[in-house]
Amino acid sequence: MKEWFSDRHLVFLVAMNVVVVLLATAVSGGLFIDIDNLQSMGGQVSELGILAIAVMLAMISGNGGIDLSVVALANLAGVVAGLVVPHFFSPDDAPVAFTLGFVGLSLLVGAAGGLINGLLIARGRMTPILATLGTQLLFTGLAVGLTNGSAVRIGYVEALSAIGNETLFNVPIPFLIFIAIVALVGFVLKRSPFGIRLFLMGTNPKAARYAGIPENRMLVFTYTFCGILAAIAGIIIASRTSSAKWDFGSSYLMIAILTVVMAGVKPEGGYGRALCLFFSATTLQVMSSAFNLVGISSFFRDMAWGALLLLSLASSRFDLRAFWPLIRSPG
Amino acid sequence: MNRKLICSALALAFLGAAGTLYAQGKQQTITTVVKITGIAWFDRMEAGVKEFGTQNAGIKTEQTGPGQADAAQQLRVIEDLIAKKVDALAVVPIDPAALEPVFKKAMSRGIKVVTHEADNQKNTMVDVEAFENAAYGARINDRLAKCMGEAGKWTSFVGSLGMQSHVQWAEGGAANAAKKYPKMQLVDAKTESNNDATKAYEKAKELLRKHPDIKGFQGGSSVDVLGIGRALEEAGLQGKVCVFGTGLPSETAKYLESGAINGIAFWDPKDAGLAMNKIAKLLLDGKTVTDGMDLGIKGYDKVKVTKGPGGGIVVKGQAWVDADKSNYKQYPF
Amino acid sequence: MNAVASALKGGSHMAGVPHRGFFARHPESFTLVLIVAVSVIVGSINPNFFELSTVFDILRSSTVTGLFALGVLIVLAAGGIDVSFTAIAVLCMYAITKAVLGYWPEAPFIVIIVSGAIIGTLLGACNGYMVHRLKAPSLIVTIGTQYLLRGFLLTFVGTLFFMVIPQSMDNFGRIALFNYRSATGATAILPASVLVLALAAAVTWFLLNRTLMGRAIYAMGGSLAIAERLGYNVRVVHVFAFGYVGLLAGIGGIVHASTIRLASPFDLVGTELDVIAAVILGGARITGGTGTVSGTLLGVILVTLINNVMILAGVPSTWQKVVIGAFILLAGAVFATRGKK
Amino acid sequence: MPIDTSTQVGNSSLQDSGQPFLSAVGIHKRFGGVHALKGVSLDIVPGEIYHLLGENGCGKSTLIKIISGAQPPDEGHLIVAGRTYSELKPLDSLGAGIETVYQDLSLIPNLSVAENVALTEQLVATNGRLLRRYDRPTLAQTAVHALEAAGLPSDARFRDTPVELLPIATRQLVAIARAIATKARMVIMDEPTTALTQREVDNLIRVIEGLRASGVAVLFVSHKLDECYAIGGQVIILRDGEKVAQGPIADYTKSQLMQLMTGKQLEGRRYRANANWGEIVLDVRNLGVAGAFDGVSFALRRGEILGLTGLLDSGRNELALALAGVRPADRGEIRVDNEVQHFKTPAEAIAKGIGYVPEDRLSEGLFLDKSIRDNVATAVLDRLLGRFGMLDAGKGDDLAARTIKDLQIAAPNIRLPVQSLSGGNQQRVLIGRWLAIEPRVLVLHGPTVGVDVGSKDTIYRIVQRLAENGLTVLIISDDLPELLQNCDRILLMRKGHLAGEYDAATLQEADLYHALIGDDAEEVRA
Repeated sequence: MKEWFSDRHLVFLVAMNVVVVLLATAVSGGLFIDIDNLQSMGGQVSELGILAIAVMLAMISGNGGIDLSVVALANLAGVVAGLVVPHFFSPDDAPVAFTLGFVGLSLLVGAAGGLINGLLIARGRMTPILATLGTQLLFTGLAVGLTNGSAVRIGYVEALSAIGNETLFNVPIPFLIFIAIVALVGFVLKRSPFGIRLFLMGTNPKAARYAGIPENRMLVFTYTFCGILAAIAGIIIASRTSSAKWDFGSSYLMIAILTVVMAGVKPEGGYGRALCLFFSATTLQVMSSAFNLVGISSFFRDMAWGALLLLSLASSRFDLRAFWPLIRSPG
Repeated sequence: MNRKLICSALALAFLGAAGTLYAQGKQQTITTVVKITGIAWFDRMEAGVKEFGTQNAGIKTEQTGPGQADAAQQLRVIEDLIAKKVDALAVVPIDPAALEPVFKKAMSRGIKVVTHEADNQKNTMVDVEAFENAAYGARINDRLAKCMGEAGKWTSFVGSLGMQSHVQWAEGGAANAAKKYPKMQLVDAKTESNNDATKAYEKAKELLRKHPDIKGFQGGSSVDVLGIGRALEEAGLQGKVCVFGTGLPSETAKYLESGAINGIAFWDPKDAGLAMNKIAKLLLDGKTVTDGMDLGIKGYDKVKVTKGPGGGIVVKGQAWVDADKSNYKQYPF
Repeated sequence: MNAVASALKGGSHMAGVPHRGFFARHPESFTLVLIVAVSVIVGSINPNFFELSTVFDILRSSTVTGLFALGVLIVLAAGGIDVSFTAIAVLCMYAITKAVLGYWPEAPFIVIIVSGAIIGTLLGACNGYMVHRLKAPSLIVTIGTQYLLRGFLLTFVGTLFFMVIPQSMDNFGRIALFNYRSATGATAILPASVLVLALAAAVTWFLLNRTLMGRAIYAMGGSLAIAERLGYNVRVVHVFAFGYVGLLAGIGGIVHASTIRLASPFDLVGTELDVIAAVILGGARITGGTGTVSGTLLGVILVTLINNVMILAGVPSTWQKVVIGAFILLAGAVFATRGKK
Repeated sequence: MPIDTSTQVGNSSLQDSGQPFLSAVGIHKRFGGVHALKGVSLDIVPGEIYHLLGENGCGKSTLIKIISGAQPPDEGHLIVAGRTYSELKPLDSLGAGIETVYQDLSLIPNLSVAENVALTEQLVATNGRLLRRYDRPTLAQTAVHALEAAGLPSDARFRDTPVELLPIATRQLVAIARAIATKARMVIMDEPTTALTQREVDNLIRVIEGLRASGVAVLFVSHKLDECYAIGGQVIILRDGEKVAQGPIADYTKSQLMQLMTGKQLEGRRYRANANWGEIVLDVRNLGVAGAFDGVSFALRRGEILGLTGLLDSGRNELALALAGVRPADRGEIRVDNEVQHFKTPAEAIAKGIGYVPEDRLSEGLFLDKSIRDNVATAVLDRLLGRFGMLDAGKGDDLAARTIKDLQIAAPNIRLPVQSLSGGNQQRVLIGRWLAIEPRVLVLHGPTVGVDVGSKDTIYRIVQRLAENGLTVLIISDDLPELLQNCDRILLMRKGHLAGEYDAATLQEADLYHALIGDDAEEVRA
């Protein structure tokens, strides 16, 4: 039943991708599937997609799990690394060392921030929504305080810049990172003891405890992992913008949550698929880029996103196959 | 169902092949990207953008921007435009630093880049400034000082600590007061209003409680003066406390009338839009802007050209406008 | 059955029932303690805090948040969550302001606020119907409607500020319930709009505690399946609970525009999580079935207070977010450990 | 208007006429391809007690749901108090005076006792219109009467306590109080005694007898045949969706009933063959948990099956939780294989080979919408690894397949969610989870709660086989025949202390029962 449902949801998401791409290609006269546009979309979808994966993991862990601090933490990681690393490695003389230092420190900050979330939720028994709202303010506030609110300019560092802007076999590196993370998370969720335990814990925390699943350790680990994912998004952002700033991506949080719920993740925990999340993220991205290309306002984009989400709900409730002939022949 | 998916994929590939054969028109496109679409300020700018388009055959002008004032959303819009292969971009960056790589990419693909309100932007060909930010802040501060009798407590607001121009105005004002008016005392500087009139109102109330003897407010974001003005009006302090800051005549009208706001300053976004597009056209034609040049736009009739922080130049006009109760009606926006 | 036997059995029936302390039975009293603590600390840093105008300002700032929070309380108590109420509020506020200015500028305030209430209720009821009909988690449905409604507003209704709002709204925003002139000559006003909050709080309290609907809401929040089995019409309860959020959101939107005397379509959306946090800090559980009106009001006041004393307490603007975040974590953590027996 | 509910309950003219209060006529119900009810007809007469018996999956719960209005029948109709319905809605059913107490008791956990007892009456009175003011004084009054009639305290403190804080036995009585408050004319109880101790069952039976005497029809669903005999009345037996027998229970012997239910020959026998015990595996010394029990010492040998029973406040539950590491002991020590252990989490207890099958299978044991395989493998995921530290799907499948075979679990596919199984099979999945850890000691807490007769038999045989193979088993149960049938020794706890140790082979049920009730019984009877 569940497998069937999720498959149907996956089919819906893939179908939406195809429909939007076909429509946009037709309307734009092929410009939409031009390599430049595909690369541009691939680069854009990654940071949001990675943030959404973090939110998804928190949601799977159950008990009202959610991570509202991911965007703040991504920015904080970039800000801290951008402020500290230049004191140790010169971006001009040792670009590779600088980049490694930047990546390392960002991940460290992300892990530390995630650890704080995990401890507050596991040890402090705080409601995740409240705990991560508090840390969201805390992380943002730290980033503001450390920089007086202005952007930290990192400048052009070849190796670091490559992470966000270069391509490998014509595929943007951020997109490769995103795919790698989707694959990794999908594999871990499905095949690792950790993943199985996370799903079980999200389904029934009490039974999980009786079954010897270490609830606290699982929560701390999960939120720490969320923090690390946030930091990876932060690195990509820093690389794509050559800078770090506390208010970058202020609209990302809601979009990340939208991506997650559109992927069919249950807010009450215990269910979520990385592959669905991937297609959910690409659907939103493809719609967004298509509207930009055709010159439709981004307000309309928001409206279309909302409508699509409600449609996806309806699709899992009602059989939309009756509409297949309509969807299949656009334009 | 799988077969249907495969069919769809094939159809997609076919359409793609057809699409690449489709040639673009020869008209050159200048796209203006603003901080956020829909608000009065940038609607006024759009008037300038459209005007330029109608004046210049062979140039297609359009304006777009994100729905939220988020640097990330603006970055995405610009990336999509680069993929769309526009000929020139005229951008009002939310966060200049965040756009450096994308502008670099745009220029490397032969797209002309003009910016506005971003005098620290490295990767731009021309940055157009209506004026010098610090000087603008100092000028507002001078008017405030005169109103306050050059003595007493005053404070400054910014829309957000992340908005560099707002911070420059506040700091320009502070430096000016420190230099010229020793009896003026700056308290709790750079209060954030989050670009929200309600928040500005609440913060102003709190400041009034903390400093009952405060004499002046310098607003940053264009909505700051609205919130401050309302707070003063309610406290019955209009006329007793001075309020100056950036603001739009249409939005501040009723407070200017009531005296809760003493004066506003601004530059005409329509002219800024015209100037950006004009310069973009020059760049497309292979020309550039020189010191003292007349762009044929009010306030930009004798521009000052300096070298920018990167490879490009900074073009500064004298396009600021001071307005108060007596003359705000001359500006229909 | 004699008295001895029933007394004996009474003992065994209550055996194992943990003795619940005062704070456990009244979580909202803990919020009150926090409010007092913050007041004392800020007051000792800056005596200017202890002024009547502080109370007025906090009440005024709490009005619209409070209206939203009462709605959120109902939905949380019913076992759901709503993040679309800000979008409903801003849509009602802006669309009605625009319509009134365009077609009937002298419309009386009562007409304006009633139409806000009606539109809000209808939009909220749609949420409730979808939650029920699609058997979907309310978080998902309301994220969808938030995007849908705000997108609709900005695409089709308009994007420009109205600096001049209808006269009757403006007048309503200026009605003073209480005037007070401080020693420094500044006037502090308690606006009549707080009466709307007081009225809404009273109605919500009555609804929750004196009607079958209130019991049905808590019952559904406790267990939807059992409530349905016991004969509660959960479709009606869903539609009612979300419709009530919409009602309060619609009224809140109109009151918001009236008090700030401008209508901006970009307003309000983005504050929904803060409102939910305030309700949780007022003792309601995110898992549903609990929450009181008094706790919710105290939670709103606590959050408003902490946001409005940063300057008074002398926190520089660069560090204010850190302090507020740390405070929420502290309050939340103490709240959570208090919940443990 | 004050009503003395205790006397007016079920007062109806129908009682005297001998007319049925409810008739079900030719009820059919299908779920997909499963024909759950195949034309069941029955009559319920006021003032009579019925026992609806049958194995899990025989259609009992479907029938109850149709009578209570939770599901519509596909064919057939119901006649309630003279009115014919092709389908009942929950509110119709309640309004007609049918009160259904499901296994979860249908109590709203966060509402107070008074509200749970008396709200339904007001809901019925307003015909489900929710925007009515609810009458708090009447609510309190109704609640007081009903609580007193059910033998519960009726003071304000008790009335205002949220139901979720009450012990399960009290909740059961609260549910009955609700039936009294709604002036029910028919009460359906789905396995009402599963979570109750013996004394609480006695109390419940007394209350039900009171209901019956005042003309209420009572329909029981139960797996405990001994209790059915104790209560008396009619039996209705369902098998595979058909009614196979109905008549006074006294006309049937226990083995006849079992044969009718299962279609095969079963007998209530002692399963335990004297086995050879080995060395001491579990040694508990002076164990104590503050406020629950203290000074508990006993030792368990390899291959031994020990029973433990006691009233709800005896501390037996807490002792089980302490052994499982769920609620750490405050005093004393637990030795496993002569090593002192201080379990602070279930994981530590599991690491030392203690498996704990909790009492509440649904909320504490199973992950209902996860697969059988995941449920079985939960505690041993680390042993199923293949390359890169990832799970080897084959190993997991093998484990699940082995468990299904060993424990005779009726499941077509190991990937099916556990909730698709019957209670007995679910319980075996749970036992399988703990067998997978190759435990030294298996603690079974209420191993056959809600399990039908056939499955019970299977589970007992499995437990015996495990013990013969050297597993040490501790069974904590209220089901005295179960303990007598399965254990070597039986420990009795009372008020937080060990109060007796008995040899199961020579012990009579009546003696154990008397020891369990102890002095309290005398006091209550006085």
